[in-house]
Amino acid sequence: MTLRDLVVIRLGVAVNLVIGQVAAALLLPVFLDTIGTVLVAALVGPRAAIVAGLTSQVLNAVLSGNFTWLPFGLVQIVIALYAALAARLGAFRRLSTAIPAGLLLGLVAASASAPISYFLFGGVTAGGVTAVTTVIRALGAPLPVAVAAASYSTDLLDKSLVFALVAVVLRSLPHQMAVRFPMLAR
Amino acid sequence: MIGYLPGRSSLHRAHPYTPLAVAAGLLFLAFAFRSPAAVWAVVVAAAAFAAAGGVLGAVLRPAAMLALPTWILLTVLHGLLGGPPHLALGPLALSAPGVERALVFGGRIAAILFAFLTALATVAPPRLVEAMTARGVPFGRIYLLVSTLTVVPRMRARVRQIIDAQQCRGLRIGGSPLARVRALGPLVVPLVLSALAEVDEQALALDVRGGSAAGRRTALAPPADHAGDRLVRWTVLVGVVAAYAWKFAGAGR
Amino acid sequence: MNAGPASGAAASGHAIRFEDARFAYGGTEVLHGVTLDLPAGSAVAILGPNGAGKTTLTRLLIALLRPRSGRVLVGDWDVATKRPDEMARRVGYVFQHADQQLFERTVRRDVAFGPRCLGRPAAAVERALEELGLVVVADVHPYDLPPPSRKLVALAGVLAMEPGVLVLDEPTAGLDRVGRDLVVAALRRRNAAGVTSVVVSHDVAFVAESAERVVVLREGVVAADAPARKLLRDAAALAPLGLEPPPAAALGLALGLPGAPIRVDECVAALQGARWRGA
Amino acid sequence: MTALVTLERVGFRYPGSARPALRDVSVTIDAGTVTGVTGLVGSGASTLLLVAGGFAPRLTGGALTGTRHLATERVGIVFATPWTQLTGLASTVLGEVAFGPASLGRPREAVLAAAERALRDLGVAHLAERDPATLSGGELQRVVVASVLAMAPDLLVLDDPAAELDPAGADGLYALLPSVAARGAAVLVATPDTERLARVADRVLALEDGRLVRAGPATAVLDDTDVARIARAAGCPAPLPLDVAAALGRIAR
Repeated sequence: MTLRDLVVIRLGVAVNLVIGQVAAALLLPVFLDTIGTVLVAALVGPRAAIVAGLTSQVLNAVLSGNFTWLPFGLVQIVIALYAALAARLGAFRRLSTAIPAGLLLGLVAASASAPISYFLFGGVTAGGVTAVTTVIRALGAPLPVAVAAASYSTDLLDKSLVFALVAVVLRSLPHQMAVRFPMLAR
Repeated sequence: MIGYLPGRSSLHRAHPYTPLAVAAGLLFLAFAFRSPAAVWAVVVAAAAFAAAGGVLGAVLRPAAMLALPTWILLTVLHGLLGGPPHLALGPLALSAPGVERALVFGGRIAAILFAFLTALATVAPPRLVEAMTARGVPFGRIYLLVSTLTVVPRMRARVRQIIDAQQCRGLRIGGSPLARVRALGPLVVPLVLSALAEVDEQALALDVRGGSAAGRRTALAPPADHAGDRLVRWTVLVGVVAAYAWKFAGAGR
Repeated sequence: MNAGPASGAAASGHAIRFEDARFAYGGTEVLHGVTLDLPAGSAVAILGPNGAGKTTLTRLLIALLRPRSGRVLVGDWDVATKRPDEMARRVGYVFQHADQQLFERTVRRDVAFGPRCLGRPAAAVERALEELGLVVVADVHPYDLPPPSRKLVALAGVLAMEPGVLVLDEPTAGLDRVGRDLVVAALRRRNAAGVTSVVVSHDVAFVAESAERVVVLREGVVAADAPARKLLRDAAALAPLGLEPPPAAALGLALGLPGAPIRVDECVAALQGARWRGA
Repeated sequence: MTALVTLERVGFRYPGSARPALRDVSVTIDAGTVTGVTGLVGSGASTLLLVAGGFAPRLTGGALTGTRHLATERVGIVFATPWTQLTGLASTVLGEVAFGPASLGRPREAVLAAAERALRDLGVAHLAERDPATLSGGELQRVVVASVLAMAPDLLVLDDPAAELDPAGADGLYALLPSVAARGAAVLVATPDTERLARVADRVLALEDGRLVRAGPATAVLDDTDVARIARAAGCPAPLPLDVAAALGRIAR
């Protein structure tokens, strides 16, 4: 891994850690906190994206104090690999492919996080998702179904927006910047 | 929420790896047990860990603030909405297995929070950097973990500045959901582009200061690693291995 | 996008009034009652050491901050009743690191972003590009330009909004002489059309070229408010700010040139008028 | 004097750019001198620094033509924005400055000695124990220069190093450059600030559209400071005076 890759990964992690501020300013009910990981996957590749995702998970815990999120690092690996594959297949070239790819990632990510949430924490994860879980459970759904449904509904919106935004960013890259990332040319 | 709190406790003076190892050990132990009593024994151990660092009081508040909402949700999710048999508690009927489950999951959360908040409060980041450098941890790993944290305040300031600047160009931060989603572009794209534009400068600045040097870096003030430190870390490792051996041998309950 | 009042529509400028304006970050008051009257069309520079409250003062003008007490008026608008995106109809604010706000794929599209948000005509975009010498790069990606040129793109984006008040924070940092001259010319042109300009800068030579009046802020109060021609020739007044008179003023003083010149072209005119000779 | 950098008919093109950023540049840079590089934005001054320092195309990509001979591998670089150049790993100024020598794996005492000497040379020894995050821009930029000098570079290149500083900070920074050269290093500094450049540069290179159009002492090359513009209008013949003191003897009634 070159120094430049390292600097790009740090940038991706930093974006993950601060992007919530934008969503909060706009009062949008999404995390967007994987956008840096997905960007690194598209610009540098899967290995760098995994490093970015895991680092983000650890630093998120350090910054928020909420270390119960640590086991969800596994989800970050899934996201990194999926995003790199999506980039390889050209999913970010158009919004019309990026958004469905993001929706699919939402399904994949939720499928990875719901079991962690269910088996390790009895259905409790990050604040908003748990509240949704409780509501669905109160409506009469069995607990595993409630956990899954809550994870899916939040992840679908979040990940499709993340993919759409990364597609917009990649399309907005100036030519001289873009040629510096060989991954993009593929 | 909480950061390093200077102090002179045994944890503050220990090799930085020791509190981290204890915290990690407590996390693994919390998941090793499935009975409320065992899990809460781990919570007590984690609280004792915090007390040993002299930060129990300081850690209690953030731990409670982080744990309480999830405890409440757990109580509702498992206690009120759980299956039979139910226990009557005044006007409420709580599910007995549900309460047990809530106690287990709630205990795990409490133990993890106590353990890691204590490590966070007692391990000084510069000492950790020195310890990792002395151990020959690759530069990239140290850089990503530590340097990223120092860059976050600047990135936050930049997000704020971009939001301000686009508002001053007439962008409305608010309005319909669709308008707010559309406002993401003018806010997110400049954040990423302006950061990417600095990548070469940052890589060059690291390069001229030996960032790509291959050999082992010099630690300027490597923290001492005493026999006691090593004993504690080995004990933690043995304890975790034993607990999981016991668990997978089918005695976890 | 924004259906605001039509009153702020282009061309003529707005007066600015600070009436005993105070501002505090949390418990610390950083502006202790500033009163200023800047008529429409004035060209004002704000000088002062770091931490004197210069940026706080200018941020009040576009409602990024609200005064804790007192009033700030832009024309007949009380900024306390407006959001920044509403103030943008009257006040064009160019941030110190304005290059960080660019995001469109061509210079022209980025310059057009502000006018598009405000629903203003696109003709101003071409005028702004021309004013700052950006026509040749109008179809280039802003990030394919060197950083100083990006600063000019950001400035053009604000000029294209045709605000009645222009606020510029350190607009010349990193610019070459050609860029500085373009900024000076654009400001003078706007002032002549009645636009009020407020410039925060450490660059005294640029201040001399672009301002008629200088307000000195120190520790949150107005320490001096004088014509630029007077203050910028006063080495003793500038020294505590870590500044010196600009070269043109210093040369004018040393040679005893008539008319108290502080600008390059004023010095040139004075030298030619009195038939000085260079050797 | 020994030539540290020799460029013969050098051209350079950035990746993805059709237009060369440098064309047919031949120049030598000597040890122990301050060389200024100036030109309008886009004239290639920054590129010349990267090429002369050996950073382009190694770290930037792109294509170099002609012959470049660089007599040293120890090259330092300083940019305008201090915050892109800090490692973000150190909690003290001393630690930040020591990062470079430490990454070479030199003994602890040698690392600290190099860092302390660099801090003293730049007059910022009193900041050694401060957290870099609490410094002003001017202080920070001096720390950046110290960090680079701690690596004992034979060639120091600076790209508009005072663009973000106030006048006092900028004067202070430029005043340091001759003392760096006096210790034997070659200093190469690019800036549009011809007034300050004229004060410190032994030699100035003027670029236009990627070509070297003039080279020589500041008074022979520069003609666009405010004072020079005024003197020209007064009919002064070349070489034009560049600052007020020089102009006084040259303009008379």
